[in-house]
Amino acid sequence: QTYKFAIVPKAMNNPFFDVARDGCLKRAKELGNVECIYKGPVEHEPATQAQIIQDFVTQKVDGLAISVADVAAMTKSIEAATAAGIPVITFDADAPGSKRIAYIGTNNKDFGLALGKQLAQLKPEGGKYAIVSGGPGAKNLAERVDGVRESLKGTKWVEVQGSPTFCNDDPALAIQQMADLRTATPDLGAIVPIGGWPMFAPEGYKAFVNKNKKDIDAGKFTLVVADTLKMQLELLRDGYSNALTGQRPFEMGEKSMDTLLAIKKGGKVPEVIYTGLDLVTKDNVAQMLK
Amino acid sequence: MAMQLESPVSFSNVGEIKWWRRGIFASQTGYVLLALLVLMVVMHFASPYFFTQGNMQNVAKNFSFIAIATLGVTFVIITGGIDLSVGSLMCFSAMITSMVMSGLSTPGMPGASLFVHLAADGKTVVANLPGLILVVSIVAGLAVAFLVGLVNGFCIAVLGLSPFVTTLGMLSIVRGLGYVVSNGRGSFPGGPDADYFYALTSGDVLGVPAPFIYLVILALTMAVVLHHTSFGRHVFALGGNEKAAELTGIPVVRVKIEVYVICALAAGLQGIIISGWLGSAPANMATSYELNVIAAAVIGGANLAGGIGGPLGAIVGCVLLEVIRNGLVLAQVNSYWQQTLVGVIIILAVLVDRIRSRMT
Amino acid sequence: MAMQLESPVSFSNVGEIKWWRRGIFASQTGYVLLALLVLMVVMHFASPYFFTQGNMQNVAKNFSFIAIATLGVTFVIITGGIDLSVGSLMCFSAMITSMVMSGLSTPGMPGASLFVHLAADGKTVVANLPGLILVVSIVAGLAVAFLVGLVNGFCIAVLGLSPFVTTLGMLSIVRGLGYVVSNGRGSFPGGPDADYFYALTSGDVLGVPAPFIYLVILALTMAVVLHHTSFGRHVFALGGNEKAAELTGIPVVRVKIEVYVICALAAGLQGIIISGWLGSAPANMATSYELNVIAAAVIGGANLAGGIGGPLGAIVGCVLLEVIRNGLVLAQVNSYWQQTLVGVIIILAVLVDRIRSRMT
Amino acid sequence: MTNAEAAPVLQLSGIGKEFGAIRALHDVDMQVFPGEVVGLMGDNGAGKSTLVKIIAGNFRPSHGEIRFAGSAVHFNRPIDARTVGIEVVYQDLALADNLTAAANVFLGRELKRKFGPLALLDHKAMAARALELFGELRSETRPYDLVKQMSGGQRQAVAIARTRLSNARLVMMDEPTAAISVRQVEQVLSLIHRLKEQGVAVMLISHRMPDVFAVCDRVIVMRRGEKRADKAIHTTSPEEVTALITGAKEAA
Amino acid sequence: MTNAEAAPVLQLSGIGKEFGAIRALHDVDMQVFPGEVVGLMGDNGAGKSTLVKIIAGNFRPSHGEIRFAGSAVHFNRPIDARTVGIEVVYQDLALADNLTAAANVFLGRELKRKFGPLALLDHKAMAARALELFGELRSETRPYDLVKQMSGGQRQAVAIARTRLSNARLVMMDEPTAAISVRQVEQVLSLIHRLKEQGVAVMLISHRMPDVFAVCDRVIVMRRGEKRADKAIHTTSPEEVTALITGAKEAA
Ligand SMILES: Nc1ncnc2c1ncn2[C@@H]1O[C@H](COP(=O)(O)OP(=O)(O)OP(=O)(O)O)[C@@H](O)[C@H]1O
Ligand SMILES: Nc1ncnc2c1ncn2[C@@H]1O[C@H](COP(=O)(O)OP(=O)(O)OP(=O)(O)O)[C@@H](O)[C@H]1O
Ligand SMILES: [Mg+2]
Ligand SMILES: [Mg+2]
Repeated sequence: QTYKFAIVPKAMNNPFFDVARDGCLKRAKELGNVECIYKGPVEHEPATQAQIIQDFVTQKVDGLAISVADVAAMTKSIEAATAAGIPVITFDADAPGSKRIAYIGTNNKDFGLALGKQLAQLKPEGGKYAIVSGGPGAKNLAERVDGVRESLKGTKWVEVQGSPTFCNDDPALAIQQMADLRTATPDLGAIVPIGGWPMFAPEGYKAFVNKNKKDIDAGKFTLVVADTLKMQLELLRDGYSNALTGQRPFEMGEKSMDTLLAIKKGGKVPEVIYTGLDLVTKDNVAQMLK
Repeated sequence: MAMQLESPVSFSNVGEIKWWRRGIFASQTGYVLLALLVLMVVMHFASPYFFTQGNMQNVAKNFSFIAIATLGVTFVIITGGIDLSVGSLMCFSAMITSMVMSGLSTPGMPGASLFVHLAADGKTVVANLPGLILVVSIVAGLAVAFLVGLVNGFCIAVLGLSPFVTTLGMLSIVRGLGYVVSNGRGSFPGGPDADYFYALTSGDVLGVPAPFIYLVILALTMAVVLHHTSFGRHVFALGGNEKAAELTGIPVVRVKIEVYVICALAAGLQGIIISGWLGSAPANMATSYELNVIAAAVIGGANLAGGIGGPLGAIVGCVLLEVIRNGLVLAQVNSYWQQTLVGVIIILAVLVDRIRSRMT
Repeated sequence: MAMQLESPVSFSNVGEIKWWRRGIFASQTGYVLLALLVLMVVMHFASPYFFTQGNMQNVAKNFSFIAIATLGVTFVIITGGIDLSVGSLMCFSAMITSMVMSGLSTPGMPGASLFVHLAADGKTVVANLPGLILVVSIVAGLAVAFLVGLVNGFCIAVLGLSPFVTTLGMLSIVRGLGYVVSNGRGSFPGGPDADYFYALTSGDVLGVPAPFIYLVILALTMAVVLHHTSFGRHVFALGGNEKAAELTGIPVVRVKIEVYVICALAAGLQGIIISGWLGSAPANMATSYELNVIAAAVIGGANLAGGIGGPLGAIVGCVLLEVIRNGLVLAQVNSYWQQTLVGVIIILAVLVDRIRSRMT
Repeated sequence: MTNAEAAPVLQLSGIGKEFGAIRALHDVDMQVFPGEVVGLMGDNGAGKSTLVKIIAGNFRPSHGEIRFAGSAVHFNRPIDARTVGIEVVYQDLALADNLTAAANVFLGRELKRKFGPLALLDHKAMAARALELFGELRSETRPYDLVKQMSGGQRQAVAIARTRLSNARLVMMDEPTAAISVRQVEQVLSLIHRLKEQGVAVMLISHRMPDVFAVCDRVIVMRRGEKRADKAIHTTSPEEVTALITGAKEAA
Repeated sequence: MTNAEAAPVLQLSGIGKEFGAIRALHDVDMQVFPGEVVGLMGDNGAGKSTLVKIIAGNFRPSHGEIRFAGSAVHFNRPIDARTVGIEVVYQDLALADNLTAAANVFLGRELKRKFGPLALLDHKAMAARALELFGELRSETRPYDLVKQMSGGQRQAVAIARTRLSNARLVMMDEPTAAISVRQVEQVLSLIHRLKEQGVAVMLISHRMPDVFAVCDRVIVMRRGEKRADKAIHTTSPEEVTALITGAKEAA
């Protein structure tokens, strides 16, 4: 018997989910009897996602893995899908109170804490820092912001006014905002983008870093960035950032297929599967790039 | 009178217009409707699930979700204006409604004591008068929509600003306010009346989704207003020739303000209904819906230059967009190609109308 | 001639128009420029860093990033049209350019042998003729833009579809194609010519960012074309009265196709420049930039009803939007309030012009 | 009929209007009495339409005062002028092209039928009345046709028909006969006669000398924004008026 | 001058045009010879403008054939008609309101100066020539003013001035004198005379009987889309034409 599993990202225009999709496709091929359908809203917008879930229910797919765009909205959709006999798991972003069977992904609070900890370890002497976030509506990003703030609370780091800025997942805007933040506070000690956006535009990012190279080399300006896509690792290797903390989207894609298949086969699955975090600095970047 | 009636005023060179060349059969709306029917047949062959009852219910519900706002925007488009703030406003009104609903249902919040009390167990919240909170919160949501519409209308009609710039500014303002009031988090309907709220927004009557019923009622009302009241006539006149409307003594300023208010109220109501269905009013809800809403109106035959449009066209446009979206998912078209196909089908649908006007 | 010249044709009741009531001083562009200057002074007091050299360079670069596309869209707006596909097209052209660049630089890819060979070490890729790959890939990027513009123009001018629907469809089509060709991943410029590419797009000449220089050249060219060639005159005539333009023998179809092609080429070029600066052409690049671009043109004084607009206005509009964005970050305004303020300032800026026309 | 004993219905004093550097009107004084037909003539660009638009509340005058029925008035919008009883046929006709002829005639004054609390348009009554009005003008204009598709003269008939709806005290017609055919011209002139008999003041702007001399009691000639002559019709001649219009004769 | 010996420059046979249920033209035959001035008269909505628009390539006829200078022609767009030498003054003037008077006169036929490979507009020359043309018409119209701000007669002068730019073989004027003042009317009539002397065929549509009788060699009367009469001017009278227009006399 073959199974059709749908994997629904929050937004298709985010490269993060491309990696998850690749993981899912690869695993589906390996398993042989599984088809992976990748489809979600183009932009991050909850109502559209809910409608897509509805269509998958109509189509009677065999299982759904959802990156939840809005908890309350998805809770209802998940309920509807479950009622139609379709098992649902979540990945990347969870809907804790819902009828989803399992969650595969990162603990976003921990993610934020890890970012903060990296910064505190790199520069215990502290200073002013700013956060760049993606969109004000995203719950997982809000958790990361909270995590960063929490882990830096006891340290000498203080957040500047006007932080976080929101780049709407637009790489160009993220870099422009970083430049503006630096201009607004010339003694800014660190910027923590809690997503990989600025580095998705490597040349623009390099141009920004090069302008501040002196301060970075002198240890006066630190960049700790979230996510560990390949281009980001290369930038870290070349000295364009101090540290990266990454999730494992590829693994999320793979595990989604495994978990759904296990559920279909009647197996028992753990409710929460954390895919873990990669903490990358100069020391281990070469190894990660392999 | 001096002159003798040599030849009576008559219309000997004017025939009867054939019924198939009149009204809807001679309009873009009619031909897009035709394209829609063709598309539905195609979708039926592309996916066996398309014409199932469940899917038809979904389609009916989904298009009703943008159709009410489209009715509102159609008013604005007929006057020759545009309203880009509908998407943001849908979110903001929904947010205010759920915030008020939760707020009034939380003992201890200001004013809440008027509406709720704690049950004997000291935990369950009980409404003093069931349904009152619901009414108050919906009124609150519509009230902010009303205000936004008033500001839009004031800037455009009284200050004479361009509708595009004004409503684009408002798009930004309202979305920003949504973040401010909810602190970026969005909000959830809650409290003892939430169940009524869900029943009213995502329930159905004999299998017909509630939003669809509202839509039908509003569309019929709109048809009457547009074609059988002087307000409607003035709306058309404004779109046809604003100068002339002013000269013939139509209260141009008032009519303009009214259409923007109507549009805002429709968007607000739409947002409230969506949030009931979603069970939440997230801060990024309805992002960039304004383009869909305007596109639906225009595809259905409303003319951005003003003077043409109507409720049937608005609905046909919305159904078309929804059938394309739903159909492509059901047909399991590769998601990356889907977006391309959406564009192609939109263009083809309006092309049908052009072919008609070429032929005559 | 039979009649005697009783009184010569003269204009005794017409005085000289004062210089401050003529040209730019009597236009929306002029007054928005004034608002811009006021805003800049306000920003100066809000943040001491606003008027630093570094920040001014940033502002100059950032606004040049949308200004070239705005120049293109201004052409379309002057004819009374609209082009919503610019954002998607920016992305798609950039993507094609980088894909071609990387493709031709990868030994083994079809055609690559014509352009590159491997150095003695068997690893380093060396261009046969430095710069050739760059030229070919930029031409490829502009060629797709050209095609898209042609299709837009064809649908609008020849088939007579509404510009809004056509370009909205095209927005979707082109964005979808971007996902298809890159499999959702976007693409990166690469190969031996990438450095030239970066130099041309994110370099500067004596501290002036390269995109700014291109912008100035293009804006001056546009000014000449609009006001001193018959093509420009026809563009204005089309926007003023399309019927009359047709009747007086202006090749309306050709002019319309041309403006959509110009607009598409400008958007394509803009996208290529942005991708050079970013070092990447992500699949979500320039999402919803179309609204910013059109807003910039309209804020600068172009009229969506057609017949009015120009390069100076386009640039002023872009600068205004960028100064608002940059200034609010510098002033460390709470991010939730920022979006609200952006909207408010946009509306206030165009309001200045209305106050002028009220006063006279 | 040009009676000094009655109070003038309209009285302008020192009216001036500048458009930027163009002085469209300068220091115009005039009076119009009830039941009087005044012809306003002048070269193209003399300022006739501008004067009409000022009286109709379309522009505000830069200088001067307007008195209507004895009291000073300040019209901010055309509706203000309409309310006190001024009806205008504009030179550019002011029609909404996307509406039918009947709808245009009744624009802003729709006939309605009550359905309980609702007042809905009475399409039939409006069409019937419009057809009647077009018939009075001998114009073959169909009430249900869109104005967009009409010939120049049919459009003008629609604009003229409008003035017949209310009991105006002053009717101003800006070249009402420019586009219409011979037999309608006669109807318009006889319409003016009827208005006059009802005691309505009429201001007729026309370039057609015979029309003016056929119906007017008095003729006013404008030139480059100034009033050059104001004469009872029987004290002047077409030749003199022509000379005044072209500037061959400076003033009279 | 109405010479059967010369070949007609324009020959229509069986021209018909329907707009939906409206039969605007039905089976119209006519000929116009070089150097001949033909008056086209008829009630409002008789189909005169529609006929002009068909000849000018603006509409395609539903039936019938057009021959120009001997050969059958099918104009798809107005530019086609202009290319073979047909100039038209449209009833609605066809002006771009956002351009200046000079720009409107030269629309589609701009004067240019070469700067190496570039051909830039010669604003000065166009303004000078436009002023000259307006002067010829005795119209006080300023070349650099926007058409939007002009009076009705000034607009008409702009539209008429256009026809003077090329060496046309047929000039059709659809009510060219409707909005203009006495002295310009004389100029337009004398312009028609000059065109006639140069051997240009002229078709004049007008509701002004005296004008038609002053310049036309022949008059054609239309009624409800049909041609009712086609007579040399000296064989008819204003009274007869009026009767034909109003339908009092069925045909002649
Ligand atoms: N809105 C305006 N802006 C600037 N100038 C204007 C405006 N309206 C009219 N004018 C100018 O004012 C002058 C008088 O114009 P007006 O329309 O009153 O003339 P008129 O006497 O009605 O002429 P006609 O007989 O041709 O209709 C003209 O020179 C015209 O160009
Ligand atoms: N585009 C159109 N669509 C439908 N009907 C039209 C259209 N144009 C003209 N008509 C109709 O055709 C008929 C003839 O109109 P036309 O403009 O030719 O008349 P005309 O003889 O020029 O009249 P006038 O003297 O008033 O200018 C009229 O009944 C008019 O309503
Ligand atoms: Mg006038
Ligand atoms: Mg006509």
